[in-house]
Amino acid sequence: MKYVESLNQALHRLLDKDSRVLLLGEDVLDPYGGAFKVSKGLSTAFPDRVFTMPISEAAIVGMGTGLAMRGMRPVVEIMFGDFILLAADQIVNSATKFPLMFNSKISVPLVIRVPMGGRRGYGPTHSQTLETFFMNTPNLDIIAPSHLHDPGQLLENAVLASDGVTLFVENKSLYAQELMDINQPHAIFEFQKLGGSEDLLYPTIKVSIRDVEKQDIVLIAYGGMSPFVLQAAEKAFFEEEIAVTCLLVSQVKPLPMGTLRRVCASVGKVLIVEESLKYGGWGAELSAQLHQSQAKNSPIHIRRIGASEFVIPSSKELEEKMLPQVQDIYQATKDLFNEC
Amino acid sequence: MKYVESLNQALHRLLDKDSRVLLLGEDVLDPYGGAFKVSKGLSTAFPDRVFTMPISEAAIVGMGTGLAMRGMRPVVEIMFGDFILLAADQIVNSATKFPLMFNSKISVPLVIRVPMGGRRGYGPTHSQTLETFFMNTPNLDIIAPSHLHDPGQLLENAVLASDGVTLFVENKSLYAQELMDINQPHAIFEFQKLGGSEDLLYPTIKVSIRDVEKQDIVLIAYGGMSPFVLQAAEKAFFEEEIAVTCLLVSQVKPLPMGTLRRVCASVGKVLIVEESLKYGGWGAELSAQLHQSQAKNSPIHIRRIGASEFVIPSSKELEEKMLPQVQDIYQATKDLFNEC
Amino acid sequence: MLVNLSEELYRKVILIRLFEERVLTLFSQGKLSGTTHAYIGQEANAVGVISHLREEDTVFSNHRCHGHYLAKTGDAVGLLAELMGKETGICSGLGGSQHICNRNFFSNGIQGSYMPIVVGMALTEKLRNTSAVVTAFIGDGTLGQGVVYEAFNIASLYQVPLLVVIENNRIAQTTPIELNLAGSIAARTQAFGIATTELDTTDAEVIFDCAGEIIANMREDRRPHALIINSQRLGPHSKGDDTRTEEAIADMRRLDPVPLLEARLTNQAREQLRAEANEIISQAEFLANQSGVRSLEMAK
Amino acid sequence: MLVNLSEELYRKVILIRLFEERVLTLFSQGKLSGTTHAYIGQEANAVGVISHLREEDTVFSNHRCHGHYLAKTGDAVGLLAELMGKETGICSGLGGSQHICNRNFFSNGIQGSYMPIVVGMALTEKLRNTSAVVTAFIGDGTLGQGVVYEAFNIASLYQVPLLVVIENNRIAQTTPIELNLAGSIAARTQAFGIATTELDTTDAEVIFDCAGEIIANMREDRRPHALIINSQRLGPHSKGDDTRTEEAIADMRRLDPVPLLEARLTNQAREQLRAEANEIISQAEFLANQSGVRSLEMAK
Ligand SMILES: Cc1ncc(C[n+]2csc(CCOP(=O)(O)OP(=O)(O)O)c2C)c(N)n1
Ligand SMILES: Cc1ncc(C[n+]2csc(CCOP(=O)(O)OP(=O)(O)O)c2C)c(N)n1
Ligand SMILES: [Mg+2]
Ligand SMILES: [Mg+2]
Repeated sequence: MKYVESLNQALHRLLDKDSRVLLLGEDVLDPYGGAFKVSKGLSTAFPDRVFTMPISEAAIVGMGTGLAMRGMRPVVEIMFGDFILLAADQIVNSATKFPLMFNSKISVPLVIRVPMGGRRGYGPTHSQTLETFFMNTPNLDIIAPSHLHDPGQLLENAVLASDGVTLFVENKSLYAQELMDINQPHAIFEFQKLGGSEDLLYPTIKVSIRDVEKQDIVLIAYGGMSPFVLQAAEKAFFEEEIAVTCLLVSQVKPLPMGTLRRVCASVGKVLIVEESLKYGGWGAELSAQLHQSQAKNSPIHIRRIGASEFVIPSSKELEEKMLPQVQDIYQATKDLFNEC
Repeated sequence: MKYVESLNQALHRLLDKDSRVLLLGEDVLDPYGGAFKVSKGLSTAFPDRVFTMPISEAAIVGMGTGLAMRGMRPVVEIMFGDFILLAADQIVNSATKFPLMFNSKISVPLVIRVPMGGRRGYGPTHSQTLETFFMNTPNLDIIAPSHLHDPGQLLENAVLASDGVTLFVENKSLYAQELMDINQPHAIFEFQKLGGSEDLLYPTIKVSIRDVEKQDIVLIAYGGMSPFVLQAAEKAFFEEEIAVTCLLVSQVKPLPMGTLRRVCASVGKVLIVEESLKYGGWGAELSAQLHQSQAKNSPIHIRRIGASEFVIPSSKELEEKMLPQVQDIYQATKDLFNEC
Repeated sequence: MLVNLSEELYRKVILIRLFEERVLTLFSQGKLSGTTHAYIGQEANAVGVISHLREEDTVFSNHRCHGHYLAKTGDAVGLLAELMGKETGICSGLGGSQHICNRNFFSNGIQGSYMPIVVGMALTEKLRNTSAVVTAFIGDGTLGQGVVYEAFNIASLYQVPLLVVIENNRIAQTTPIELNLAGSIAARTQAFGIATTELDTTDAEVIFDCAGEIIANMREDRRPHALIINSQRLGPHSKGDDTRTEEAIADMRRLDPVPLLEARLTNQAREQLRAEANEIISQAEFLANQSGVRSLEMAK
Repeated sequence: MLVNLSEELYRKVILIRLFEERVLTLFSQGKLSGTTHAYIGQEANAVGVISHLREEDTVFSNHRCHGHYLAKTGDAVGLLAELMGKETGICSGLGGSQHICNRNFFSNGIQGSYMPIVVGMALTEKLRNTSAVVTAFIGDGTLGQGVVYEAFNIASLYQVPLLVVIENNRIAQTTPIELNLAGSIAARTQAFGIATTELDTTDAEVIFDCAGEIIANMREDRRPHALIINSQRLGPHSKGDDTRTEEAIADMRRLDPVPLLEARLTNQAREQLRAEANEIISQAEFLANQSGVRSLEMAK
């Protein structure tokens, strides 16, 4: 099953099983079914519960907030995640703030779906990874399934099992990707689903080189970077015999630090990989927390890779130079292995 | 001279000496002169170049962008920094992006003044420190003078010496504060202005305990936290004989890493203090970079203090529990001193 | 429905007026801190409209929300305690003057930001086939905010039972409407296909009658409506920040809704209702002073 | 001014039409990647309006900007190279189809976001006492964005020489105007006090005449103006994403601005101008293919 199908089916299930679930977004009606087809078929099956919206991103999020405050379970689709900044005030100063400032008198169970990421040649305003903008928003969950997760299940969790605001990040480059079944044996990797009380709904997938005991380096990544880190891990192992363990996080915020710390502490070398800007990005907080968690005599060496401080060029060739590639991750892995 | 006077006089000078300088903002006209009086007197002295604006924060920033693209040097005032998120799209997807995506064919010399910070009992939507939201915006400078800086001079630099977009952060709690003249001898501290090529316009002030050679801990802070860290440093020295060096940064982004690294590397213990949310805040990137800069056998131990993950309560007593206080900094300094 | 309409409206109007005056006094005595935005002069709007609302009808208000809140709930105790930052406050001191929430009443301090939120709330009422209406209060200055028009458009497209009360006091903080607003307010709401009524009065009874008809219709036809009330802010924007001339304000005072209603009451009724209101407020102050501050422990 | 108006307008219209068709072909052949938004069917708008603009007049456009750009600059070479991501592209491949900048021409891909920016630009012209006008093109769907109204309001308050051309093709991506827009477009701009002209035509000459008068006036009176042009998008929104029926589109084709102009030309003029346009485009394609990709080295 493809990533996009998993999400689409989950929305069908959600609308089917819970009458509080509603869908709002631009161009979501059939036959179009949304710019990336995640909403395909929904308006046909549930004509009264799928609402096409004008080009009004702030109002789309605001409407979702109002519906949620009155007991609905709205899922709003932002056509391109780049447009989420139009709703930044709505997210920070209303949706997430109301439950806190109103002393928990109300809840806002709202899911905001944001297709993020580049690699499609859409250029500077249609390719960004902007969820990191919201890293210091209290009371906001940021969730981003990889192709090793069950994206549909995670979406269901966000819609029904969470009572708060969720920014649900779908990397555009994953939509057409076949999901990887981590319960099937794999030629190179072995998989383990990690999670405790802090990340129950949104597990982290641990990927290690099959039948290899040693672990030299931990790569931490999420969402659209997942296929890249797996390839880099494979390459590092076969070309350099570096044993890389990948942690594919789905709970981008709050960081599942318990889970991550346990793995990182024992390995001691960590490379954080993200598609968003490295500067002030996701890895910054993660690095700061990992640093602070170092035990007295076992230091952790942390490095980060992310997009460069620039716009995302339209030209495919130039875009590649901006965003982290397999080769970059592989190189940084080697460097870290040799450096510390 | 008070912080607010320094800014106000700088605006007078700017309008006086450069006809490209314009001022836009809500309620900036005399006799009111802006909510915090930074714009006082300007509309009287320069009636044709001070523009009162409707309650349209996105458009205020957008207008500034358009004026700047046509060769003006606009300074726009956002009444409360909390409203800057209404202009997030304007800042990220237009003002800062144009010079990059248009291949440097144009420049956008725009200064956006944002009064940030709490401690006035204004509550959840009028007390925040939101500049950290923009930490991962390429091509944006974030500047925040402390009361040891010359705020007016820094504002002049941002308006005339920079050709890019500057988010100029004024902590509301500093407005009424008397500026400290670092060239005057001080009973307890000695001062040094640091800066190299990367932070020429916006220096860092180094504050050490007078006549004390040893340095136990470096406190790094900016803007509104500056009076607090100085008090904590004083307390730590007199009560615990911990010699604290404070680095008061004014160039919040890009971080003046050369300057900071030099001081931190030699001391080895760093406490980063910020008024914005610790989680995903300014200190996250700073910590990540300091960590990565550690030399082989001289580790740096980094700790962070910031606002809690919550809203800023209206009640003064509750607000105090949310925001970092002298006691918190003092305690964290002691802990770090004893811990590592 | 009401025994004596003038008396019933006055009961609420005078409670709001005296409450706001007490709040300003407490501020000037240093017994309150933070901020407040007095509703003085506009009481007739809140009372005239909200008197028609039921428990299940939602009201969303702005920075100048005390009047709306008192008209909807009568809860002076919770409001004053909230202003004082006390545990017994409506939001236990977290929200303060402009961020309150009690049952179906809400307010927020970001101008205009809740307009799409009320559209979502009104859509819920429509989907659930209730007869409830959602009412939002905004000021003339807030018509500068773009999201307001996004909300107008969607409210009209989906025909939701949203009443937008635009309190046009011809000023925003210190800026007169001429410098803030081009064109006309009524033309703006109408341009989005929203039925619009404009009132030029500070008479609570006139507002009451007009709002009654609008709201009764909305319970049937489930459509949005805009009610523009041209009125006067008689006090400062917040506290002590009035840049208008004494004369200008004196002029407005001739339309003060309080004496306007009082002229229709017996001396006895007036005195009694004033006394009752004062008693409620004093009691609220007493209770708020009794209350402590809630505990809050958070990592920094 | 022009020897033969029909010919001069057709020269530009046909360049845009053939350029856009070539772009779609290149996409279908896999020779272009990323995205594009064909201006096919709306060429008369760009040509009719922009033919009156001078070098110093600024144009700000949106995702569907190729036609506006070609009408303003005639620069097919730079545009095609930009679409191909080449170094010789207008922005050396950084911007691509919807983010271009050349002298006083700009476009951006966030709908509506540049409306306050053009107000700032137009204010600059006013302050500098030039006679330049600033023109912004937006679509009907973009009237959903709140910031557009913030800009209308300020443009009107400060009376800046901003011409807002609203190209109403009655569709936004796949959504018909009835589902996106309540009330009326002209009522909206007028509600903000902006003089408004509405045209129901795809005839470049009619648009030319009307725009000429508006722009000439604006050079004198320095006031904002809205020009609504009801027109037709004959191609897909982007490429191959048209959800409308064949019949609906065939119906619209009767108003195709190209044959409308061609009917006024001699066969010879028509063929010659077509040939010239094709030549320009082929030359542009040739040059773009010659160009390399710029270097870019950045830390990750
Ligand atoms: C988004 C935003 N911008 C600015 C402010 C600051 N502010 C608070 S009230 C006010 C004036 C509001 O005017 P109006 O809407 O007419 O309401 P009134 O105060 O007259 O009741 C302003 C500018 C704010 N709270 N929110
Ligand atoms: C803020 C924003 N929201 C959504 C989009 C995606 N989008 C691009 S074009 C378009 C439709 C625009 O419709 P209209 O303004 O009528 O212009 P047209 O395409 O008809 O020329 C949409 C929704 C966008 N680019 N920007
Ligand atoms: Mg007002
Ligand atoms: Mg359209």
